[in-house]
Formats: sequence, structure tokens, C-alpha cells
Amino acid sequence: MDDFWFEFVEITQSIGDGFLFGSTYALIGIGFTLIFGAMGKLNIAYAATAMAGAYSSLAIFIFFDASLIIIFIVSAASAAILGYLVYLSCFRFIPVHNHLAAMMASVGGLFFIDEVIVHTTRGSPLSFPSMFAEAYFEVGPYGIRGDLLFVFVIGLISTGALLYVLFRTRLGLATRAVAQQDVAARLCGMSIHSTNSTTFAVAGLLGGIAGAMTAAAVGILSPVMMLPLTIKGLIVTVIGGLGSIPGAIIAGLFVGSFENVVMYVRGIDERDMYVVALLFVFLIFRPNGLFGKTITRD
Amino acid sequence: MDYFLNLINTIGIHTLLGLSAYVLLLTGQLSLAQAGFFAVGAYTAAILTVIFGWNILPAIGLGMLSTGSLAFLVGFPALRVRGLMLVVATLAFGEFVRMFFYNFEWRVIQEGVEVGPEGTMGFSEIRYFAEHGWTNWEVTSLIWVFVVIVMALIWWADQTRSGAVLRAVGEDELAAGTVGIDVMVTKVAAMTVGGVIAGLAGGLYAHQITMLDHHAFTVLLATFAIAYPILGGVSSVFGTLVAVIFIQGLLVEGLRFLGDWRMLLFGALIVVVMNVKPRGLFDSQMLRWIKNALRLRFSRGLS
Amino acid sequence: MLEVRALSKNFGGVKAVKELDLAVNAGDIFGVIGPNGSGKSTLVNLISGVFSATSGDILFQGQSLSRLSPHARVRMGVARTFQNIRLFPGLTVWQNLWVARNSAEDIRAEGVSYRWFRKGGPVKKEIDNMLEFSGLADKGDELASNLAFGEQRRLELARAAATKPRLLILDEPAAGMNQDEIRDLDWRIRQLRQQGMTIILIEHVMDLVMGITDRIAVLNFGSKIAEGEPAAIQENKSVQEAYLGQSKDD
Amino acid sequence: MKRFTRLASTVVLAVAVTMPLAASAADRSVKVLGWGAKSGPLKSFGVNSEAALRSAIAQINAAGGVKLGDGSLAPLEVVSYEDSACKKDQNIAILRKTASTTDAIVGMGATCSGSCQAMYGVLQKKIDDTSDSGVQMPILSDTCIRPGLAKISEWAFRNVPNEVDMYDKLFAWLRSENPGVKTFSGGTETDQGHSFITHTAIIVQAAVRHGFEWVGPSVPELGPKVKQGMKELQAAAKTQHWLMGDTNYSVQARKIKKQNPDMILVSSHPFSACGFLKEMQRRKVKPKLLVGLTSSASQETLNGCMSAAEGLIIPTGFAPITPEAVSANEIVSEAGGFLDLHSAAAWENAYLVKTAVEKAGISATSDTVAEDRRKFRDALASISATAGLIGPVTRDGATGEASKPYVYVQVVNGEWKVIHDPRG
Repeated sequence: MDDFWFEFVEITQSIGDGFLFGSTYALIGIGFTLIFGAMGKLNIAYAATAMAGAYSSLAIFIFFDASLIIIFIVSAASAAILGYLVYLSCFRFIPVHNHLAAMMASVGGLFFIDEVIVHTTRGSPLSFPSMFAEAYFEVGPYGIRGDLLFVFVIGLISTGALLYVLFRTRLGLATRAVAQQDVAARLCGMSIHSTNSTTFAVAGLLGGIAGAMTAAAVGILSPVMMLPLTIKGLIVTVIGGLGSIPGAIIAGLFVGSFENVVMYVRGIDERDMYVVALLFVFLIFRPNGLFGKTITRD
Repeated sequence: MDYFLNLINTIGIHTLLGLSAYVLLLTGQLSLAQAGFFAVGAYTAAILTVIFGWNILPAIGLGMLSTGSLAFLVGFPALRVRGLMLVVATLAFGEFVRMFFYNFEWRVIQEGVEVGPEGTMGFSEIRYFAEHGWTNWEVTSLIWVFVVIVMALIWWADQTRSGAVLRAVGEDELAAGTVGIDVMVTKVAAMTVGGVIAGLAGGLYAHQITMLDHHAFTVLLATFAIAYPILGGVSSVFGTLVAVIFIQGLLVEGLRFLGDWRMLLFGALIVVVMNVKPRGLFDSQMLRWIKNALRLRFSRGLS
Repeated sequence: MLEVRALSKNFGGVKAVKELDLAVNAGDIFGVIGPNGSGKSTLVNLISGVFSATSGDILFQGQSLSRLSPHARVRMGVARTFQNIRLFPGLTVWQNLWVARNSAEDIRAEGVSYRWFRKGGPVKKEIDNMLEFSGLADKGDELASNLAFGEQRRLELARAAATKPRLLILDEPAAGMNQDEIRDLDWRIRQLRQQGMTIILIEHVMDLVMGITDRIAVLNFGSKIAEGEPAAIQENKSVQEAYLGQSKDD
Repeated sequence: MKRFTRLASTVVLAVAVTMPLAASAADRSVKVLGWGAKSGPLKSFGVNSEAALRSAIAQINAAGGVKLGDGSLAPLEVVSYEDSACKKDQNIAILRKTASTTDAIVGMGATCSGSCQAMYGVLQKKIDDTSDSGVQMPILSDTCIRPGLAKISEWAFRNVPNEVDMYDKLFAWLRSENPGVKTFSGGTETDQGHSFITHTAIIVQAAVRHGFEWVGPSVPELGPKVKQGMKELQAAAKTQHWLMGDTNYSVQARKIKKQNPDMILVSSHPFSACGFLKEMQRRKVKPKLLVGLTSSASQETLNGCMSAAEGLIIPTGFAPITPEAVSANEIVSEAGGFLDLHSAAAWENAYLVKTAVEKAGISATSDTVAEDRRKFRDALASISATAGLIGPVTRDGATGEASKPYVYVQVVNGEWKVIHDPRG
């Protein structure tokens, strides 16, 4: 009985931690899904821009010793700019219907950003500041990391802000219009390019926050984190359903806790296998993800 | 010389890898599973030569067979989804295979020494070529015989109706269905052929590199596999070859003298190429240009 | 030939086709008309298997089509064209017809190797004739995307015919055509009927439909409001209200 | 535009192909060619090693260079220092390039164990084995620390500390120093072969041997198969695992917190070691002793998690404890690199090359490359001891494994401090 309770506590604790970490996956997932929703295209370089944002904010911290809030803002801003640059270099001038070329270009973008970071940091892991790192609450048998909570809250706020922008402002209206019917939208005199670029910038904003969140949650920044984050982000996007923001959020949190539980029960060697298996289950039984619209257009 | 032969071998192997993705790309399928098939082919062939002491040809043959059947089995569920879904699904499959070999251990004692794959420690000393006294020329010719055969087959098939059918499915699945083409079968067939070719590439790679471990089969490799046909363009098999030469020959080896600036240029150049030539380095207009050039040559020759 | 029984199709709440019954006799040219959104195109998609019906059944020569995938229906002899042309733009004109040779008898006639890997022989002759018939003889090696609009329409018609269908469904083939082209189309459709095809013609251009069809069904809001000879249809009150109404004012 | 790009690329290609050929025309000097990761996450390896190698060779040349077979002096020349990105195929390409297109008598690469393992595989396994068509080129690697690599080829030489010995003495010393410390626990990254096998087969075993007991059930001796043994170990001792690129270490840290050991082993590279250390810090896990993997005794660890790593004890093959080491350290940092256990090996290798060349008595002309290489290789094989930066480096002729002196360093107030020199 005792060790049942022990296990119960441990597992619930794992779920909790994973849930909090999941918020970073969720933000990355949202970024992918936003861009896919707007253009129907895949921006592989996205997670890279997110991390790059975090790096540039770290530079600010090192040279000007700014507070964590500033860091998040800087990270978001620079990632937004990067996102826009990625749009210009990898999407803007490539024929709209040539998805392959655009994706390939963004892969090139990923390599480039990655290498720039390595070049400037010599690939060395760098310590990233985190607020409330000392705060560690013991609630009965459970322990909660204050900085993780903080990160989680920031995640919630930024998501909320995004949803507000998307569903309460003109920009959001335009974005969704373009996403649903770009031809019609064009006929209504909306500029696809300006809408797309703003979408990239907005996605970049989120990415920057996500990057800073991840870095703050781990406490370090290192180039080896980029690829795993990209893969997790894509998996989350698909499980959530392409183009669905709530889907991405829920999937992110879910995947986060799921992998952490598997981590606890089965260990590292099998963790990612189970995540992949989870994805397969979704693809087979729910090919359009949690909230994906079924595609009936011929 | 040795060095250039080695480079040519690498180009050959990567060309095969690229072609395995090319076949799928014809049917409009973007697959990141090729690295997975590549890995299966590599490990199968290497195990057969090292542990069972097979000759390399049957070993590679069996490798191709296994990857082919694996691709066939994966094809049916995987090809139910399209576009980004397929990309991620195949990516996940590739990762799954990688993690399998990351946990895969099969050690046997041979002449007092332990050989075979050893999980995350990798599978080293696959020295078939060296042990059997193959010179580099022989290795190179072995690899390129395969490359030429595969390229020729694909090129020829592209002239026939089967090629047209593949492209038809790639152009417009729905229309293909309504003119009586069995889309699913076509796709799975392409997947299988792609798997076989990737397996072949893997078998050759294992013996060229002499050491396998899971680091070699990451998403990065899968990305390269699709990068070749996309960069080269799907209008012709030669596009893939051109792209491989561009990446392996120029960006990776050729620019080596740039030291640590090389990899910076790497990504940037890919972006540039995709902007300048969205349909690939070797697109239809380039094809026409070359055809005309050749025709001129001929007519001059005749007159 | 073709029998549609109590066929219904819902998109979410919208009933695109409801409880539709149709019967097409072999050798007829059967017209289907109706205002926009009356469910004509949905009907085509249901018969050709692009959509699967919510309820009801489709019988072709006594066999049910409902469970079959699009390509299987083509093999049974049901072919179609698209309202918005859907050729294979990256393939040559010749290849567009080549890939469409999937009729049961073709598969039987050509051996495997012949079918997949050889260009010459009867295949070539037939396709060349088809191009001749479509007035595209000299354009065989052009990319389909380089053809003019009218030529693309003709090619699509030829491609559908290349599957050797017994039932050919034409979804607004005259859309965007001028008088001469329509006259030419009229002639082609008759030719195809000569070759023994039964034809379902979905069309807005009234003179074409009235001139060429043996029977006409009128759809409105997804259900059939009238069926009969062209003449009868023109007289039909409810049809005039639903559809020809406006033309009476001038 | 298109024509231009086509033109440009062909030009670059042409240059690229002729480049290596250009390298091979030169007067009488003893040529070596080095390589390491100068791009990718492990960039620091290449940068540091290049700085160390070049400055050591500069020092040698300043002192007159090396004596050749005919008694004349010739300078050492670094033909080039290539970027292998720690990728297997690139390492092999560079190896073949060195062997076939340059007059270098020795290749000096490439820090990462996996790369070396593949690279040694294309070398001839046994010298004078005519049936073996492997490359005949002496390779002198800085580090490549994974155990048992030397046996792959008789042409391959490494300059690495003997980890078994290193950790054995470490725990012996820790035992005597800290009688209070009883239990221990720890973790490793399983996707990095070296960390993984060292943790399993060496560190944990050594700790057990010296009377530390794993929290909870006792640790079994390893079975014949390492991975198998690892599984047993994990099953019995619940050692923690993670991957190099992980972002979440909560489960591992919590499990260790539960075990509440006196001593914690973190057998992992800085990337993940820092992540894990930081997580433990947040979870308020405070062991009496903290022991790390030798690869983490580097500047990267301090960059990544100075405060969390406070107190971390690591055995390392380099520390500025001797005058030579101190001066070398200064020179290299002026050259823009850090001297750590990896790059220090590169420095020492330069001097090892000098010794071997002078022992071999080569003639260093472009038409004697083949025999020079062979002579050099034999000389290298015959050398049983050389002067390293912090003491003599010995090499076991039978196994080909080098073993160099080492000291124990600890992070004290954010700096590496030498806390013990086992040589007394």
C-alpha cells in the first residue's frame, strides 16, 4: 500500500513537471501551426529562430545585465525580426505553390542559424538566468519549481495575448481570412505578403518567448538542444492538428507530461520511442489530429 | 587519388540515397523515412558480412530485400496521410529505426575478438573491403556500377508509362484516380522501390565507412536525402546527381579550405539556390538548354 | 445502364443532394440541369466516387458502385471530366492520354511488360487517332500546361474517352466556350455517342443541352423537380419558376 | 543571373579541387596535417586543439626545429588544420586526403571517439599485412578517449589518460579523504558512447571497489557484455540516464534526491552535465561529494553552470601545475584557445612528433614520403615514454594504449583548482 502511494505521488509529480515543461513545446507547436495555417507551408527553421532569439537575449543579459522580463522581451523581439528575415529569405520570393522549395530553403535557414550560433559561442553551453530559481515549494509529498511555474505563467499569458490578437483584432481577422481563402482575401484587397510577414513576425515573437522559456527552464543554452526541440515541435503540431492553436497547446502539454511519465516508468532509452508510438497512434486513429479539420477539398 | 576516389564513393552513395527519395517525390510524397531504410540496409549488410562472413553482394542483396519489404509494410499506413502529416510520420519512423539500433546489441566472438553491433557504442570494424584486399578503384567501380544501373533504370522507367503514371499521381492524385490509376498501389510501389534503393545505399555506406552507430542516421541524413532531389529538381534523375555533387563535392569537401566558415556558407547557399532556382538546379529549362546544345553538336558532327 | 436510388449527401448540416432517384438508359445522352448550388457537381462526384454517399445507392449495369474507389469505377466503365479542368500539367499531351489507358480490355489486351514499359504498337496508333479526333495531333509532345483553354478542354474530354468508358459524365464541358467551340463540342459529344458511350451532360448552356439530349433531369436544392424530354422540360411550369423563370421576362 | 551562378559555382569547384594539390609543393620540412571539429556543437574541440598544436610547433621551430636522418635541422610544418565537424565520413575523407594528396608524415586528428573509431577502421589493421588494403598512414590522435580503440589498427596512436587507472586511484583517494562518505549514486548520458561506457564499466565499478556502496541494492560486477551489464546495473542500482540534447532532467534529479546519496557521479559532457547539475541545484540536492566525467574538466562546464558545478571533482590529464604547463597555457590562450585535457594532448603530440621524427631519422623529401611515414610509425611504436606537460606519458607497446599522468581538479569559487596529485 505504501509503495503504491509512493509510486502514485511520483507519477503524478512526473506528470506535473512534464506538464509545466510542456508549455515550451506548446509554444513551439503554435509557431509551426500558425505559419502552416497561414501559408500551408512548413518552416523548419522555426525552432532555430526561437533559440536564436534566446541567445541574443542572453547576450543582452551578459553585456547589460538586464532583468529577466527584459530578457524575455528582447528574446521575443529579436526572434520576431529573425522570423521576418526567414520569411523574406525562404518564402517571400519563392513561387507560392512550390512548397518543396520553400521548405528546403527553410532547412537551409536552419543550418545557417545553427552554425551562426555555434560560430559565435564556439558551441559551448551557456548559463541562462532564471527568475525564482531558489523558490522551491514543498506541497505535502510534492515539490514544485518556482521558476517553472513562472515560465508556465508566461507561456499562458503569451498564448492568451496571441488568441486575443487572432480573434479580436483586424490583423487576426486578416490572417485567418488569408489562411482560409487566400484568393478571396486577395480579391478583398488584402496583401497576402504583408499578412504572411506579420504572421511570421508574430510566430517569431512566440518562438522567442518559447526559446527563452526553454533556456530558463533548463538553465542553459546549447546548440544541441535545437534539433530535438524542432522534432518535438513538429510532433506536437501534428498531434494537435494542423493549423489548430488550441490543438497545439493541448498537445504540447500532453506530450510534455506523457514523455515525462514514460521517462519515469521506462527510462530514457524508451522515452522517445513511446512519443513516436503515440504519434503513430494518432496518425492511424485520428489522422487529422486533436482539432484538425478534415480535408475534403478536392 | 585515393582522396578523390573516396569523394566519388561518397557522392555515389549519397546519389543512391537521393534517388530513393526522388522516386517517392515523383508521386508527390515527401519522405523523411529514407534515413531509416538506409540504416536498416547498412546494419543488415554489415551484420551479414561481419558476423556471418557472407560475400558482400548477397549481403547487400538481402539488405535491399529487407528494406524493400519494410518499406512495403510501412507504406500502407504511412501513405494514408499527406503533406506535412506524411513528413512528420516518416520522420517519426526514421527516429524509431534510429532508436532501435541505438538499443540494438548482437555481439559474437570471432577469432577471440568480440564483433557486432553494440547498442550505443556502435558497430565498428566493418572492414570487408580492406580485409579482402579491395583497392579503392575496385570499391569505386562497385559503387558506381550500382549507381549507374539504378540511374539508368529510373531514367528508362521515366520514359515508359510507369514513369508517366508515377508523375500523374504526383501532379494530381484526384484526377489520377478518376482516370483509373490506383493511387494507393502506385504510392506503395514507389515507397517500396525507394526503400530498396535506400537499402542498397546503406549496404554500400556501411562498408565504406567501416563503423555504424545511431548518430549517422539522424533526421539530418533524412533531410539530405530529400534535399538532393529537391535541390536538383525532379525533372530528371541527373538533377539528383548534380545536387549531390553540389552539396558533397562543393559545399562539404570543396569548400573545406574555408575552414570554419564553410558550414556558414553551407546553409546560406542552399537558401540562395532555392530562391534563384525554385525548381532545382537541374530544372526543365536547363534540360532543354542541354538538349539543344547536344542537338547542335550532333548536327555539326553530321554535316 | 445507370440507376441512382434515394441518393443523399450531407456536408455537415447542408444537404447537397437529398433522396435523389435517376435512371439513365444505355445509349442516351442524359442532361442534368439546375441553378448553381442545385447539387449537380456533387452528383458527379458521387457517381465518380470522389465523394462517398451519406445514404442511398448507385447501380451501374446492375452492380452497386457505392463501395468502389474512383479507379475501380473507371475500370468498370464510368469516366468523367471536371468543371474546372484537371489535366496533368507537367505531363505531355500524349502522356496525359497514355496514363488514362486503364480500361478492363486494355489491361487484358496489353501484356504487363507491354502495358508498362513499351510505347509502340496498337497503343500508339489508338492514342494518335484520339489526338487526331481532338485536333491535337501536332501537339502530342507539348506539355499539357502549355495548351490553350479550348485545347485543354478537348484534351480532358479525350483523356476521359481514353479510359474507354461505357458511361461518360461531362461536368459543364461548355463553360467558358464561344459559339464555334460549343458547336464543335456538340459534334464531339455526338461522335462519342456514336462510339457507343452513354453520356451524362451537366450543363448551363441551354441550347446545347436542349439540342443534344434525349432526356433531361432538373435539380433544385439537391432534389429532382422534373424529368423528361427536352421539349417537355421547356414547358414544365415548376422548372420555369425554378430555373428558366428569368428568361421569360425578356 | 542564372548563368552567373552557374559560372561562379564551377569556378569555386575548380578552385576547391585543385586546392589540396597546391598544398603539396614545398621545400624540405617535416609536414604534419591536423584536423578536428571547427564547426558544429563540438567546435571548441577543434579551435582549442588547433591553437595548441600550432603554438607548440611554433615553439619547436623557434628552438631550431627537428633533426632529420642526415643530421640537418628542418622545421615542422602544419600543412593545414581541417574542419572535420566530428563527422565520421568527413574524418575519413580528410584522412584519405592527407594520405594521398599531401606529404604529411602523420595525421593529427580528431578528438571525438566516434570519428576516430571509424577513421582507424579504414587504416591497415596490421603493418606488413599485404592482404589488407587499408590506408597506411600514421595517425596520432589527441584524446579519442573511448577505451580499446588502439587495437583497431597498428597505424593508430592516441594520447589519452588511462581512465581505469585514473578513476581507480581517484576513488581510493576519496575513500581515504572522506571516511564519512558511504553511499553514492549518479547518472550518465546514454547517447554518447564514451560517457556511457566509462560510467558503467569504469567509474561505478571503481567506486564500488573502493568500498562506496550504491544506495539501495548492491551493484553487480559487469557481465561480459557491457550493454547487458549496464542493464543489470540499471535494474539493480537505478542509475539515471539522459540524452545530450535533453531539456528536462526533473525525473532523474528527483530520483536521486529520493536516494539521498553522500556522493553523486555525473558522467556526462558539459551540455547535459550542466542541465542535470542545475536541476539538482534547484531541487536542493546537496551531496557531500560530486564527481564528474573527465571530458567535463573544461572551460565549457564553467560557461554553462559555474555555480551549480561548485565542488565538482574531476580527474583530468591537464592542469597548469608544472612550469611547462603554465607557460603552454599562456601561449595557447594568447593563440585564442583554451588548454584542457583535449587540447593539452594536441600540444604534447607536437613534441611526441618531434621525438619520433628524430628517432626515426627520416629524410623528409617529397619522394620518400612512404618510407618516412613507415619509419615514423615504427619510431612512434617504439617510444615507451615521453615528457608530457605535467609529467611523463607512457605507452603500453602490447595494447598500444597510452597512459599519461593526471591530477584531480575541483570547481572552487568558479575556477578549476588542483586538489590532489596522485603521484604524491
